[in-house]
This record gives sequence, C-alpha cells and structure tokens, in this order.
Amino acid sequence: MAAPLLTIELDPGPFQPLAALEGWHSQLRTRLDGLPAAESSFVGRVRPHTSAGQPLAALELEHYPGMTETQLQHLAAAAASAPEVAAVLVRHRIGRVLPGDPIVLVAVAADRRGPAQRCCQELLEALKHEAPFWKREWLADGSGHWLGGNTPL
Amino acid sequence: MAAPLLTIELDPGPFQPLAALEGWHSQLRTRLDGLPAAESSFVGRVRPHTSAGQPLAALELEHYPGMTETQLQHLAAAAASAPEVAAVLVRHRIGRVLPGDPIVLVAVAADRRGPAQRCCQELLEALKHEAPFWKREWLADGSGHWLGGNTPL
Amino acid sequence: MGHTPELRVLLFAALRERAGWRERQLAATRGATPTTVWGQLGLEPADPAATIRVAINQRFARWDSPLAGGDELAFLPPISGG
Amino acid sequence: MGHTPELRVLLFAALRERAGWRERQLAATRGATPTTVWGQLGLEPADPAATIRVAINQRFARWDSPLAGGDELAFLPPISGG
Repeated sequence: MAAPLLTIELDPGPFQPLAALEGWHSQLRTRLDGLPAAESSFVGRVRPHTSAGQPLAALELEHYPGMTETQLQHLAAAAASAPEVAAVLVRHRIGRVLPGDPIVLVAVAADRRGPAQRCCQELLEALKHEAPFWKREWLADGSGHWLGGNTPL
Repeated sequence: MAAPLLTIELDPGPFQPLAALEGWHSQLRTRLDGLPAAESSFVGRVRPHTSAGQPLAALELEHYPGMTETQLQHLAAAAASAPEVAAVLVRHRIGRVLPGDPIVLVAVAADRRGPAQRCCQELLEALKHEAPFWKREWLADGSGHWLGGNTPL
Repeated sequence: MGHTPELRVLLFAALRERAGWRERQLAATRGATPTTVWGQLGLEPADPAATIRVAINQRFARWDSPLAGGDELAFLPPISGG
Repeated sequence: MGHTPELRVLLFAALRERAGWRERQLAATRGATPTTVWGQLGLEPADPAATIRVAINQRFARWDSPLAGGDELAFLPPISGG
C-alpha cells in the first residue's frame, strides 16, 4: 500500500478552490493510476459578519511559521490513515482575508466514498482545533478582536 | 427562510465537475447574497474494473425518464431541509460512461460546515438507493451484466 | 359501456431484458394491484417483493396499492445509482 | 563555565498583544518548565493551563515538560483555524 499523497499549502494571498482542485487533479493523474473513484471536498469562506453580528471588514489569519506546516502534515497523515485514501489536498489562507473569500480547502481522493468523506470531515475538524491558526476580526472602524475559538460544527 | 435552491441535471454525455461547480457558483452569486460560508461536495468516478475485478470497458446507466428527475428533486429537498442549507447541486450521468469519467456530483452550500457535510452525505446515499438508476457493466468482449445493487459505503 | 383506459406497465434494466419487453398495455381489471399484474404477466421471480420495487405514476408504491385505468405501473429492479 | 544556550520564548495572537512582545530570550534555569517560565515572565492569566497550550520546538507539549537550553517554547492561545 503506497502512502497517501499529501499536498499542503499555506496561501498568503487569495486562492481559487476550483483552480486548486484542477492543479491537484493534474498531479494525481501523473502520480496515481488515474483519478480515484471517490472525491470528497470542503471549501470554507469568510462570512460577511463578525461572530457578534457586525459587518466584517476583513479576517486576519495568524499562524506559527514552521509548526503550522508540520502540524498540518501530521494531521493530514493521521486523517488519511485508512488504506483506501489515495491523496489529500489542504489549502489554507494566512494573512488578511476578505468576506466571501475562500479560507480553507480540504479535498480527499479515495477508492470508496466512506473513507473519502470521513477523512475530509476529520481533517477539517482536526485543523480547526489542532493546527496553530488564530483569527482576528477587523471592523470598518479599524478595531480588531481575536477570536477565542471556532464556530460550532 | 427562503427554500434552498435545488439544481438537478441528468447528463447524457460527459460533464466536467469543476466546470459544473463554476457554473453553479455563478448562479449562486446571482441568486444568493454571495457564496455561503461552507461548501461540501462529492464526485464519483467510474472504476477501471468491474465489481468482479475484470477490466471494465464501460458502465451503462439506465434511468426512468420522468420519475428519476422527480425523485431526485424529492430527495434533494428532503436532504436540504436543515435551515442552514442554501443550495444543492446534483449532476448525474446517464448513458454510456467510460472508466475514470465522472458519474455523479453532489454539492451543498450552507451557512455552516455541519449541515453542508451532512446534507451532501445524506443526499449521496439517498440517490444511490432511492433514485431509479441501474448500472450495467460492459466488458471488452461485448458482454454486459446488470449490477444487483451498490458498492458498500 | 365506455372504453376503460388501460394500465401501462413498464420494466427496466435486468427485469426488462429477462422478460424480453419494455412496455405493455393491459386492461385494468377490478381489484388490480401490482401483485396481481405481476402474476398476470407471468413475470419472474414468483415472489418479487423481496427484490423488486414498484412505482405507480412515477412514485414508489406498495405491492398491494390499488390500480386504476390510465395508471403507469413500473417494476424496478434493485437500484444502483450514484 | 561554558555559555548556556538560552530559551527562546514566543507568544502569538491575543497573547502577544496583551503582553506587548512577540519573542524573548531567557536563561534556561535548572528544572525549568513552561509553567515556571510563564510565572517568571509575569504573564496573564495566573492559571493559564485551562486556555493556553504550549509547544516546545514546534510540537505540542505539557505544562510540566522539562525545558533545556536552546529550546523554542511557544505559548498558544485558543486555536481558530479553518
């Protein structure tokens, strides 16, 4: 059983989820024996309002250079431990992200739909709680405040 | 609460999942107030071998014109009953589908990741078991046989 | 006596191929149900309810649902979508 | 006596802003742990373990993990990724 192909990138600027998936598919076509039968993916975008309901000007994403990348690799490898999982893609924004912009993309290619869906879901939860990222909400008046945790599932 | 936007299409020829998602996003940008915060999607592709492990020449998908479309609408509406679900996309092949080709795409846009993921997963299971589609596996020697059910989850 | 509209019976996939036909028109007899029509048409297996589902006018129905003239009755082998 | 390499201490996000600094070098005293360093630096809150996590050399660690000179110690406020 070949180890799953893990592709993980932090994006300091905007990324397009569909372009990211297209590039990943090209990579899989080269590295695997064609695209696997099941592909599950998730895209998270910045809401237009703060957790307190005010209009959001931007979301700032801080990370821990070095540890964040290593930790994402660990989390992806752990979530992809089912033998059916062939490949995992993670894209995650850092820096200033505007309302409506993609902030995270997780995609999993597997030989069966169950492992694809489970791995995608588990990895998303894992990175929300176990990868060192911190969000600050910025308002139009220039004030900002750090979030104390994540949105509920 | 607006009813979720249901977009359901049967495709008699090949479709590109990423192009389908791009068209759907354009539609959502026009019809909704921007793209929702959470989007979960699933793509199923034809395996290169039959359920018995032989090389597959093609998969044929028969449906029940009229009932299949109606039933997909019912199943999508039922799976999208959570108030956070804003839109659902289903694309499903009919006719002759080649190994590696996309056969089904389900995408769900919602205000939260939980409802997006659950709706996507439930709708996929529902259409596999409750929408009138039948698969026939064709071998290179011109013989074909109808499948008696679905692959396990 | 007026003309009674007939039942339209449809078969799909393996069921259609095994029977050798896709569609038949049938007089709607009083008290007809999918079970009686299945027997009347001599379809196999003799006890279909375990594997075959029925739809009346394109909605899933029960094997003992009453049928009326003009109805579209379909016998559906095991579904394999997605 | 040789030169003892120092501890490097990092703060992130709300923690960094509250403290007013991002990084400090500190002599690694014998028996040092994240708990002793936290107290030594006078960081708030006094009982951090309920909300703050620690990483040593970029891996999650315990508040009572032993520290050695040259280690990178980071205090991490509640994570909100994804």
